[in-house]
Amino acid sequence: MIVRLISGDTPRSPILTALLVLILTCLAGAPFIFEGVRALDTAARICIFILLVASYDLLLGYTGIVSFAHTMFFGIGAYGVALASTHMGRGFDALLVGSVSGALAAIVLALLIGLFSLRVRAIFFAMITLAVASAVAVLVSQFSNITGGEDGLTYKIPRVLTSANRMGEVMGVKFTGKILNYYLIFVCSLVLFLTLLRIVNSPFGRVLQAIRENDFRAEAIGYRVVWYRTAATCLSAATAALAGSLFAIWLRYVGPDTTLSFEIMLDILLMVVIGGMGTMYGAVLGAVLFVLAQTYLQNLMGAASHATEALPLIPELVDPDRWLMWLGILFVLSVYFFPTGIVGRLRRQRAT
Amino acid sequence: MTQILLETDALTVRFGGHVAVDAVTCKFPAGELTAIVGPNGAGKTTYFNLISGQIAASAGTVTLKGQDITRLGVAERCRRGLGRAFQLTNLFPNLSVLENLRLVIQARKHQGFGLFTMADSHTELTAEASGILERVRLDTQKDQLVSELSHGDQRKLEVAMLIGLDPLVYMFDEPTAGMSVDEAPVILDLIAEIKADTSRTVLLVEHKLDVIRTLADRIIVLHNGALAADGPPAEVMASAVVQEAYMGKELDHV
Amino acid sequence: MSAAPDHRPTFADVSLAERLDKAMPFLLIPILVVLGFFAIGAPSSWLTLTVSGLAMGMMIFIMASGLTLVFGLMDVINFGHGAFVSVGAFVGVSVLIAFGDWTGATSLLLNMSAVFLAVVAAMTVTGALGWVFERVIVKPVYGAHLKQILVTVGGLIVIEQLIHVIWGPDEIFINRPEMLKGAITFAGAAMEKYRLLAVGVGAVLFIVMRMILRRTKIGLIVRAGVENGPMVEALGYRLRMVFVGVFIAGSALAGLGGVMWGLYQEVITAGMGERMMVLVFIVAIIGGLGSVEGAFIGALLVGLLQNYVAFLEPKLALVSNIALMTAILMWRPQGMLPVVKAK
Amino acid sequence: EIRIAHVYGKTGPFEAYAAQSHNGLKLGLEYATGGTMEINGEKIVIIEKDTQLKPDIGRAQLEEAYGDDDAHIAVGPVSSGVALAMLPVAEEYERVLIVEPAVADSITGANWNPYIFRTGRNSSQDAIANAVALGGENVTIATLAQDYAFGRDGVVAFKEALEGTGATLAHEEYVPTDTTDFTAAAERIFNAMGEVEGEKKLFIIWAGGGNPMSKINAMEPSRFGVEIATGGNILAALKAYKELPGMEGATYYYYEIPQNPVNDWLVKTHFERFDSPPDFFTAGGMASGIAIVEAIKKAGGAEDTDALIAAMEGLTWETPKGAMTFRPEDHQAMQSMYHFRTELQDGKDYGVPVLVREIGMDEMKIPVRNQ
Amino acid sequence: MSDPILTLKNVYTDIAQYHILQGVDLEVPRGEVTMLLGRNGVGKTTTLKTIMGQWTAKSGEILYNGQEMKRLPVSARARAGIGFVPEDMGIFSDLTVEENMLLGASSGPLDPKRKEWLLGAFPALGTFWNSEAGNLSGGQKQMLSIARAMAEDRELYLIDEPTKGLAPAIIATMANALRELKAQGRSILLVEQNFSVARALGDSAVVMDDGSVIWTGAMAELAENKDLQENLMGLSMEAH
Ligand SMILES: Nc1ncnc2c1ncn2[C@@H]1O[C@H](COP(=O)(O)OP(=O)(O)OP(=O)(O)O)[C@@H](O)[C@H]1O
Ligand SMILES: Nc1ncnc2c1ncn2[C@@H]1O[C@H](COP(=O)(O)OP(=O)(O)OP(=O)(O)O)[C@@H](O)[C@H]1O
Ligand SMILES: [Mg+2]
Ligand SMILES: [Mg+2]
Repeated sequence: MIVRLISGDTPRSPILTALLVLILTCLAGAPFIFEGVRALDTAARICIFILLVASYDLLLGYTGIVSFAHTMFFGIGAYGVALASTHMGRGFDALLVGSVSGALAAIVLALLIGLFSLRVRAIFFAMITLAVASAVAVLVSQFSNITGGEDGLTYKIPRVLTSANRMGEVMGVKFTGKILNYYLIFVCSLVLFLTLLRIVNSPFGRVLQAIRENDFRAEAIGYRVVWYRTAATCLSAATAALAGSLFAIWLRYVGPDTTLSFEIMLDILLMVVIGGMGTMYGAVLGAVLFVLAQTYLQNLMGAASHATEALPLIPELVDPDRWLMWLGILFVLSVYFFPTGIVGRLRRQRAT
Repeated sequence: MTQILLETDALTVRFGGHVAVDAVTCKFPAGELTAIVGPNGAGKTTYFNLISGQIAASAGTVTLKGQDITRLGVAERCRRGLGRAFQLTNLFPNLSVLENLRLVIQARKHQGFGLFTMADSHTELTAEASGILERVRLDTQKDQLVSELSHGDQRKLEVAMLIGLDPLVYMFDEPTAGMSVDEAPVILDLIAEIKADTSRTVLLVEHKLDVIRTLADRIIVLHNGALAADGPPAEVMASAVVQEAYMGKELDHV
Repeated sequence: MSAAPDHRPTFADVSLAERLDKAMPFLLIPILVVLGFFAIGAPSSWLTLTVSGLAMGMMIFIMASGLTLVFGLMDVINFGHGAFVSVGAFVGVSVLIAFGDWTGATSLLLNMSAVFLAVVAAMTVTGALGWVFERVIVKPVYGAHLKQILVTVGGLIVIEQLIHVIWGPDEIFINRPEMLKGAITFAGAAMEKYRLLAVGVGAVLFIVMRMILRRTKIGLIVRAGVENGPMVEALGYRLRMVFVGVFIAGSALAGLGGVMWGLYQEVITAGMGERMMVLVFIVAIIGGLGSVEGAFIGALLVGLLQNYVAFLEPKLALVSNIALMTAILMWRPQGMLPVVKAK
Repeated sequence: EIRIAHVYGKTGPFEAYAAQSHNGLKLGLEYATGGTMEINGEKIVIIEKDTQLKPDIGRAQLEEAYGDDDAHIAVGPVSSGVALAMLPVAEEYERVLIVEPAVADSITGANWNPYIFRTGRNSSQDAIANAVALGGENVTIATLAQDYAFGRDGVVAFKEALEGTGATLAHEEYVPTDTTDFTAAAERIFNAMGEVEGEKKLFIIWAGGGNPMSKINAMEPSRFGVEIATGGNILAALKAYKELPGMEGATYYYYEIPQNPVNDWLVKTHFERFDSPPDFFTAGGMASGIAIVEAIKKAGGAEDTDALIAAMEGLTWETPKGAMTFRPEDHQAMQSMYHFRTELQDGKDYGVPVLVREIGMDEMKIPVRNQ
Repeated sequence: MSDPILTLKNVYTDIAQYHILQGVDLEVPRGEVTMLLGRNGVGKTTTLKTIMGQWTAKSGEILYNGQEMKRLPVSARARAGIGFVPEDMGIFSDLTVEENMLLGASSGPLDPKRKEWLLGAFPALGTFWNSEAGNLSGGQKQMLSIARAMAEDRELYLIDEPTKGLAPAIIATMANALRELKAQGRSILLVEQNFSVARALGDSAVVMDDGSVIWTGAMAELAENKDLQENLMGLSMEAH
């Protein structure tokens, strides 16, 4: 049963299995296991990023397409919900309409971009998506009467999903709409993640892998590579858009910086690479690690700089204000230490 | 008269000014093995590329079973029955041997767009793939990654994939190149077996004359892109053009 | 010795259209300038826009030249290039501030000496930084684009943060040397003096780079080394040294670009180089990887087009670069004058 | 104890502004409590939160400040985008958020809620002050602004305010935010202004990087009789004003302009502590610090948010910029602005803004837009 | 004859965790063609790569002109006068034929006389002098690889299966070119599957099996003796 649920794609490493179970448990019980708004926010963010990174892995790890436009699709989903909620008023219908139309818009755009990949080389395609994504970000800030420009959009979601909705106590924790909202996100992410897992283990997924390995030969044995690439791009875009919708529901705010920026694109890239490309489970580990680091690194550094106060130079380097520098170092080191990602490393360990 | 499976009519390609294949007109009937010989750079591989669609023709047509396929893409031609093995091995290196072959059979059965079934639940593909691997004696290595295979085994897989595709037209480009004396016979036997099927046709590019002598029903000679000779092996091998342009003087007499 | 039997392949004539197609990239700029003239109408505006567009193109070229070596030839996607531009600007500006007397004097000689010193200092520092960068960050990831992106972005962040540590978080304003302020007016058109300097520097750089790459085997060694490093070594070349050298040269050129750009902007921030990266990549791509001529033409096209479009329809200025890149890649998928084929 | 959370972009592109704002806040609290850092015997605790200049993080940090750290009042942030994302959190947690120094009109406009106060100036105040400073009979003005909400709103407010002054607006030019070459924009402006008679001014509204002023100046607008004008800025940016002696405009703060005891203390203390004059955002930070202390004193404690709001509405308090008042309708602090002219002074490597005239808060009709 | 130009003594080479060469001993006499023979996968290519330095010898001695080379980097060995034609040809496919040849002459410009000589042997290269090497036919690439190694005068040439993919006529001219090199006093270590080429060119022969040398002697002796061939290489080479 469980094996069918994960489409026969077992983790193939005891440590990895343990980690995944741990993560799943923590996320499933987050409101009850951890205290405070920060923790819940982090858990929600992790769920959403797992989904987002997994959808990118479908593109990068399985199909071998390097695209920098992934945040664009994420943003489209987020703006879909935001715009629907602004214009239709708060309500579940707005969330639904927003998510669906966001996903559809993402598919249409992905189709256009996918067709573009017909003509240009992989690395140029990457650069084109980079340029397109930055152009979209600029356009969003330009059409400020629709999108709220740089300032973004703030809107309301159904009251049932906000902390104003108090539903009594469960296991000593005040069960509010916010927790309900969290579970909405958790369940949606889980279902979509399992769907992605099924897709990469389907006959279609195998063709994608073949294309990644050798697109020339894939074409020569009768697969129309462009169609598959386009289909993968569309699927991945639609999933990213849905992740964006969830993010919008959680945050109740969208803006170019939170959904469209190149920085997020790089974060996604890093999560895929740290986790392990082409493994799906890598997305889980990468997202968990990175979001945790992003959230708590600064606090950690604060503590470290406090502890090293007496020493020369060191407190300055671990000053919380320099956390970006350590993030940069993290970028470099993670590529060194996990050339095949954490999942690759764990699986190899078992093999030898 | 047997059916003409493949036909090229005045097939030409130019690279800049260089005419690499020059108006080659040729018919390939079913049940025959045609060897294509010619000096280096004569256009043999390019001729294959034109037939299988890897490069676009500047002029002329390719006809498969009476249908003009000149404007079709590589994948489409393959789906209609043109199968090709490559001069340099050209596989999916980080997938297993079995998976390589399953992909081929899956392609033939048009199952690539199955999104929500599990690939491993398609046992009929696995069964057929295993059968073919046994025929080329690769069944013991079927779970190994292709990149871990030895050169000779990769060549065998190359042939196995063409068999899995089960095309109407088989095209081999120097299948035994770099293969040692004890490995080559396995491949040659397989080719002979395919040739025995009268609904198929085989095209073979080779430089080794003894291979050609044993297998070919007919030889065509390409020279500077053009068709220089076409006929039964003995006749073609004896012709002055082939002697002079292709074989040169026998090594031992230099 | 006995010659092999000679096979003369058949050669047909190359048509005029094909020959014209080859020369086309070089004709684009004159064509654009003429089109601009008719679209703009007012000759003085057209002259101003054309000269300043060309000058802007030159400055972009200076920044892109290093990338043409590192990205185009060596096939390394180096986002750190942006950080080198910034470092170059900060070092150069620090020198200029230190030589405030020289830059403040109304003597062209003193002014230019100060600028020259700033350029030398900036190129030395960024070159050295490039050396460290290559050894520590880039060396393990040759040939792996994705990892290059990640590690060089990591490097970019670290260098930008170090700029904050060393020079503080404030943006630094700098005034140009006295003699480079203001403009020369000619036929109703104003041409900034500084831009004329940029034209000179860009042109000299272009010629020198072209000569070095034409006359020496360095370009060949790098291109061959990217494709098959062990073979290049087996032919007797010390590939590592060549790679390191080229990387240092590319970084030093980024430093030069930084000084030029900083003096143009008259305000420098740690993120200034990063912001130019997309544009610089666009130039390297539309020019064709590894091609100095291509990058040169590409940069001038970008500069001119930006100015013309911004004058005619400011709203479109935003997308003019991307439209240009898309159009050129549709026309020539490998860029205008590719020396290296994109993978 | 009284917990005050400063939620601001400590790291990221506006690091410099953030530091100023934070120093200002601390100095303000110190000044208003007479150095004790206690109000009615309760200790003030400052909690710092870094938004990293990202709206989603800002929002999470504010939630954490209110929810986990139980802060009574929050102050910040630098960026308008981040501020807008934070506004609903204040409403949800029913705690006061003092916005400083983000400027977007909509913070105290369309997106306002009763828990929001702003000590910083808003875009309208800037625009209107500049209109008052620049406008006059027989004056023709062209504007150059960034093509996004901040720029366009600024021009709209400026245009409205200009109507009363007798000046005419001849041309509006918008360029993309990341523009580095202003030749085309300048040519368009010169073409539009060339024929016009009388006094001609080009008003530049620009935020963040890029430096259109000196670039356009290098194209010698004087050929067409056009003078450049712009608002005030941080000290570092005033270097660019050196090229433009005599230029006029309106500014929010320059440390030598306001003459009052609070500013005297600020300048003196700042020189002592940091060996530099207080800057643009230091003054604002200090104003918010003093406002907090005054409000808590008036409300008799920080626990009861409703009381705090009631105390703050209409509150008038002393700041480095003189008296400010939170107007009850939208909680925007009304304050003076300064009409300046740049001068070159010995020993200063920047164009010094010298006071021409203080524009009092009554002189500027700042629209209320939160209905 | 003087001392051998190249001597391998008890060389061991590992690739990853596999032990490939297990004590190779061989000598290349100065001014002679030495054939390196053996079935597929016995380690011939690995031996050449170990000499060139592309694989590192774990132990043993590699003496070139009497000097130990084991510690030298690849490029230094090449500069010491070793030319190399690898099994996979190592063509720089993005470069033109001309540029490939220029790189072949690593210590200076391409000598016009030498160029003429090589184009005489391989006229196809002259025809496609300015074309991209990647577009050449399989056999033409092989010719380029050989010509590139000879673009400059080297003392010792290591050549790995140069005849694969070549048409018979070209094989003959290539053999001639190698003979001319030998006549100029150059030494050659040649790996070859085509026995008639081996017989026509070889002075001495070294036969490998399973990572070590199992027979060394005169080529003529091996060519005469069919039983010996069958013993050493599994099959009589004449048969194929
Ligand atoms: N893409 C291409 N661009 C330019 N020229 C090409 C291209 N492909 C092939 N050629 C040229 O066409 C000619 C024929 O090449 P082809 O590979 O067909 O030869 P071949 O007969 O297979 O030779 P070989 O026996 O050496 O493999 C060669 O001269 C080659 O240089
Ligand atoms: N990169 C590698 N990794 C692992 N094993 C290798 C590698 N390269 C070669 N081998 C193994 O080393 C052994 C010797 O290979 P080598 O290429 O030297 O043989 P060879 O004698 O040149 O054969 P051939 O005649 O086929 O060229 C083979 O068994 C091969 O499988
Ligand atoms: Mg061929
Ligand atoms: Mg070998």
